[in-house]
Amino acid sequence: MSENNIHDCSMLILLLPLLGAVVAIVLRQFRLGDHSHWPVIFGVGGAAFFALNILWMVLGAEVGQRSVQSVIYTWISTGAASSWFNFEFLVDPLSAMMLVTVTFVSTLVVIYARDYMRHDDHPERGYERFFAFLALFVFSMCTLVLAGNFLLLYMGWELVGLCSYLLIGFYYNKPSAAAAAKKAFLVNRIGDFGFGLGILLIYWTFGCLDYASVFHMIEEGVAAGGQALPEGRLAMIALLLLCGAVGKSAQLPLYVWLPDAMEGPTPVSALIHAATMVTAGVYMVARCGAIFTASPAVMTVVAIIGAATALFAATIALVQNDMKRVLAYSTVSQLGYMFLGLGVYAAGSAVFHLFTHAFFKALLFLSAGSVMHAMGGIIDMRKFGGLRKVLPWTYRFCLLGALALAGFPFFSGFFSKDEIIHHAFNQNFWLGMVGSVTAVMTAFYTFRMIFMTFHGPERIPEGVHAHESGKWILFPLGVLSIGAVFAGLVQVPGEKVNHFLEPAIHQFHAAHGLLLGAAGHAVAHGFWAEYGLMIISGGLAILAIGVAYLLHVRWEWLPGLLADVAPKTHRVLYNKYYVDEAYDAAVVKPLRKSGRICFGIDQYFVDGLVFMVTAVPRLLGAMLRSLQGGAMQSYGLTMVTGLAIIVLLVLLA
Amino acid sequence: MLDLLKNQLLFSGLLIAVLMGAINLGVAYCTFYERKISAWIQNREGPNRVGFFGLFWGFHFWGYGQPMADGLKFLLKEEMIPDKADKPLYVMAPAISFIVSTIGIAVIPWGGYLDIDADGIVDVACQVANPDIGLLYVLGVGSLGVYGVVLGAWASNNKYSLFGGIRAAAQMLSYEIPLGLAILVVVLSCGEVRLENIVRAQIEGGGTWNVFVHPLAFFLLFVTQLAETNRAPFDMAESEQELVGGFHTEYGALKFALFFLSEYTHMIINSAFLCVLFLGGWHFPWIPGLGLEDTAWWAVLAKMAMLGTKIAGCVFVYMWIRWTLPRFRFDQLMRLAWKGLIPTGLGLVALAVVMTYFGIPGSESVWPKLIWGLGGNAAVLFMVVLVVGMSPAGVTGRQANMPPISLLSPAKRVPRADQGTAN
Amino acid sequence: MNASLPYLIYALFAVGGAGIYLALPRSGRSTAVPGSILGLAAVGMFVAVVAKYALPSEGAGFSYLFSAMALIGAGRVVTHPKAVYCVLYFVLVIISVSMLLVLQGAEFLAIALIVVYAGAILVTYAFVLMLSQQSASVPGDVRSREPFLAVLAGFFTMACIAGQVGDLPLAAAPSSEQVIRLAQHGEADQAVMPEMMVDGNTAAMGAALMTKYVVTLETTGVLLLVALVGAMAVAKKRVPIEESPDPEKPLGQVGREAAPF
Amino acid sequence: MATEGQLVILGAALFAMGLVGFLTRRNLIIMFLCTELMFQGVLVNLVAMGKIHGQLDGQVFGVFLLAVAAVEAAVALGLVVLLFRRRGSLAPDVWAIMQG
Repeated sequence: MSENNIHDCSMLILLLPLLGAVVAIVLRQFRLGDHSHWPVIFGVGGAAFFALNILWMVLGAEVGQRSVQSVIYTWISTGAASSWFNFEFLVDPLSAMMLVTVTFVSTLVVIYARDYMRHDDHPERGYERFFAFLALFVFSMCTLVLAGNFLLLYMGWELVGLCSYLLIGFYYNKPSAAAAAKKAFLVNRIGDFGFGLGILLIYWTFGCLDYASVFHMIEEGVAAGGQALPEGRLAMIALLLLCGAVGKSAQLPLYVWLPDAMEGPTPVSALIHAATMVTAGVYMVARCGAIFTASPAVMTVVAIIGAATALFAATIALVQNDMKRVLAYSTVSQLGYMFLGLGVYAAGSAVFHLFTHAFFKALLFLSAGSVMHAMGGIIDMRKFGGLRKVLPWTYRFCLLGALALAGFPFFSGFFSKDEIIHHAFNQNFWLGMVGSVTAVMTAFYTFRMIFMTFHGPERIPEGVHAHESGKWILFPLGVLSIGAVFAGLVQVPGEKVNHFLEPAIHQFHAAHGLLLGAAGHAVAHGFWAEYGLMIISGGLAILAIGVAYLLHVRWEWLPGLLADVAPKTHRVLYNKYYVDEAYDAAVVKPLRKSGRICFGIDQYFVDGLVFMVTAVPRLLGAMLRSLQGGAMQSYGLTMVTGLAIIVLLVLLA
Repeated sequence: MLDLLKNQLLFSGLLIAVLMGAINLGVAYCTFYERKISAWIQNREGPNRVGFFGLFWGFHFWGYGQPMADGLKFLLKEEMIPDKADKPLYVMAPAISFIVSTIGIAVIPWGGYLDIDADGIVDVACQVANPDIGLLYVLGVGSLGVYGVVLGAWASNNKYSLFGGIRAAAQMLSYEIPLGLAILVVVLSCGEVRLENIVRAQIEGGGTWNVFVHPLAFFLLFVTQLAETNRAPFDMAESEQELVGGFHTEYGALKFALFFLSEYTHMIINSAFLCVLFLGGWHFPWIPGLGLEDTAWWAVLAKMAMLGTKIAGCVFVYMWIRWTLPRFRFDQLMRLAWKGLIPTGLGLVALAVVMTYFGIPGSESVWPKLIWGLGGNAAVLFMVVLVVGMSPAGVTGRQANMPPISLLSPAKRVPRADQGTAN
Repeated sequence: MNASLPYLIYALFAVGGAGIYLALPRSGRSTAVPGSILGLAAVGMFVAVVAKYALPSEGAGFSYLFSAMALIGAGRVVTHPKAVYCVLYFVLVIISVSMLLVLQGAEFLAIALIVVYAGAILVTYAFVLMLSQQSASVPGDVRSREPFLAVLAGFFTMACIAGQVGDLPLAAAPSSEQVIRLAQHGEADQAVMPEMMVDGNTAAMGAALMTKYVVTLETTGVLLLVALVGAMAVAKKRVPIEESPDPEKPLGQVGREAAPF
Repeated sequence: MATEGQLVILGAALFAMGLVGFLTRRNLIIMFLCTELMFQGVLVNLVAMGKIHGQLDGQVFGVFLLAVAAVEAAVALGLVVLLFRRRGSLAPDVWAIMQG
């Protein structure tokens, strides 16, 4: 594997989308207008091509040679050579796989957006702005993934946050979108604050920020200057980093921004909040496995947060009526799975789930967008139904995505999710149980959505000309559905993905001797041990789909009855456990009140003091004002009078 | 009697008297010839009726009595001052105009030095005054010429007069610059500001008439003098088609006559300067008796006649141009001055400086001067034409609102409608 | 040198100042006649004082004449209510000063003064005046601002300075012929361009400008160029004509709104 | 007292009158004329002083003074025209307001 090639490809992956963004914006002056998707498609598509190229090269390299660190230039120099911060890239199996996922899905989303945004009849379309933001987002995400040290990682991290802010608030004159953007940004700030502190603590502890040195020192168990690591320092760092991951990946305390972020255009939802941005946290935890695995307590926290999030979000998704909102909570829930996977030392499985999830969730979001497109912007599932005749292709693609999400046997989601549950059971029975229950729920709410939307009697909102979307929209759906169906198969004969990722996340194994493969093999010998869980969870998924069919197609009266039977439960779930209200009461309102108090102090006490100070020049000014009437001849007269006095003094002296 | 004349002061006084009479007479007949020449150019007779006091019945002297009759008419008409006019200035303006245009004769060398009693000793200069700033005096007096026009225009309290006055002021200020540049070329090539010496430099040694060395400067000076005298094609100040009568709309009788006189006086004096600066003054080669050393009274008279002939020729060209060329539009006139004449003048000054640096004006032979001068002039002309040809012609006034005339003329650029930020 | 000379000069300025003060345009009853009489008296005093204390010299009569013309012209510039007449009287001042300069042997400067001032600057003033102000005088012109204080301050200062004229090294001042002669013999240590002085003032000025002051000359040329560009930039600017905020009360005498061509 | 002294007094008088005119007249153009009058006073003084010291420097400075006067007139008159177009008046008082 040639370093130069890797280096060049990395640069191109970064620069092509950036160039696309710049061209789209700059050429706006030259009336590029309705064609501004082309530079971005080429930019992001080129990035995808080179990402595949990198993956190819990484696959072709020797197992021990698969990690390449290349320095572009020295970014910040703090004097000592050891503490230079380089602009450096780290290409290894993990980042190669992430890159492919990100750029591939992004390319499809950009292609999809070409038609979707064109028919967007919003008053301020900002066509080229949208594509420029998309390209900028891909650039940011690639920076994050390729980063070879924590500082660059942090830069990508923040850039991603910024882009998500811009894209969620794309319809900036829509108040709810502006509020959602603000919310996303602020909630992310909370996480990023912890993340930033974590990075500072890393630097304080180890005196350097690049992955290789830091992980090496952790393996050696030493801090900067060869001293012993302070007690609990690694746990502290891990917790702080986790804080950032929780914010970015929408885990339990800080997940609230993600469902609201559906205010952005649907391609944005698909791109940022399903496939790529929210996976940054998962990626980061996987990348920093050495730090996390060094403190088992934190790993437990990760697992518990993941499991709780998965269950919690799934329950909310059960009763939501907004198609995109169901998908949003499902995303939160699936991210919870990934964290669960990370927490049970199955980082490979987590990343694999990330990989498959990117395909089917993007597919689902885009299908939802297609439905929304056809329904003239209406997304409430109660308002339409039986659309499978009207939108035949969208229905087919969406069904494939739903099957993958529900974990239907031999679809991609089935393999990856099952692996995580498998590892969870290995770690702790209750974690496994939560995973299984959530899987059932997932299958249920997914098909609830499908049945409500596409089955039953045909209902179309008034005044909407429902029609199947064009080929620009259907093509990405088709490609993604292929991924959603078959992406899981790369793992099947002998956990290839896990082995591929091993060198990158070897810290998980190295720290504990818990070699992933060994752990799997330790309990997985024998047919039932190996496949029993698969069969059971596959069966459960089919069962849940059947229940959803019964409830929402056969006995349509039953869901309402259920809601009536347990009104409180339904209301709590429907209102998302009142989390937003709780935050409002616990955080926002007190803050606002204290702000008002501070404002009062500032206005009456501080300003009063300042005013007393200003009163003196005011008085002086009132006295001297007559000297400055603005009439130049008065000035002249004053000047000449002064001259006369001076002349007189000189002559008399 | 002759001894008395040997005093330069008294001789100058005599000269003033003679010249004033001669120039006034000349002016009178200039107006006559103006009409004759215009008639000739327009293929008709012109004034041919008025004789002298009815002498010689039936014989009209080809109309030569006409100027006398005109003068008499001006004298006898009623003097009228408009009610709202600013009276002192209204009266003063024609006087200023006439005085300023007349006093220029003071420094013109009419005929070199005069040896009255033929004793071989030069007695007096045939020149009213010979200050060592002669040329600057010309410039100074010329620059005052605008006052008569401007004040008359303003004092008339008439809109058309004011337009004429403002045009005249702008025009005269603008054309004074190329005028000064053209004169500067002469100063540099002769190394003198004394008019007498400038004539001498064109005769003595390897000297030749400046017009042969600096033909472009001659042309420049001639054009600017046309403009300074407000003669066609530069008579914007009194363009009667637009402004009734320009700055003298409100004037009549003798005051108008003064403006009229001053215009023709200006013409004659300007021609005299043109001859002195470029055409060798009173000198003409190959004619005996017109040299520097000829100071006898008859030689001086011949020299004065020579200069008079040259002046008459120049005045004829003035009139010829007036009845041949159409008038400029005002913006064209300004553009000609600022974009055509001033750059040319600067180029010529640079040429003269270079020539001075290489010592060309002081050479004993004529040929280096001619070669350098003509070659340099050709180069300057070439460059000016090149630059002027490259600069796009400004489209002003009505032209801007007219549709393109043909496919060959550049189409007007259609302003792009603001398409907003729809895309 | 007479000790009473400074006091005579002070008196001269006092009388002149009083004359100017009275002659300045003012609302109410005009005091122009006593003002003019006082001013003329001051001019007469000036001539008398100069004649009494001056060394006899050639052309003194012309010198007095042109000085008086300059003073009267300047007085009228300051006091005349009509701006166009101010310009014309200023031309009179220019011509008088120029003649005085000729009498001093500064011919080049004299002609330059006429060409630049009378020929260019004042024509421009007249031009602008015509463009902006059609009527002979505007209300503001016939009422002066703070005349007493201004006259007091201005004339007091200048009287104090002019009173020092007796301290000038007048006795040592050579005539221009003396300067030339001294220069020819190399005895005038401060005479500039001595050999050039012989050829006349214009040549000497040319030599001085082109050798000792060549940098200053070039700088002045640059200054003129900058002013040319600046004037163009200022003049080309199209400004909207501000409406008077209160239509009842115009901002001032409104003349023509645009150039006539 | 020679004629140089006369010129010095004359210059002072011209300067004083220009100063008074500048301070008292209510017309921008006349005010500028009065500054030119002050220039004249200075010019006369320069020549006189140069003469007293037997130098040409005074006259040379007079030439530069002329150039400066021309510059001042060009720019100042341009500004006056601009101001006049804005307010339709030549009075300096309409510009006494501090803003705009």
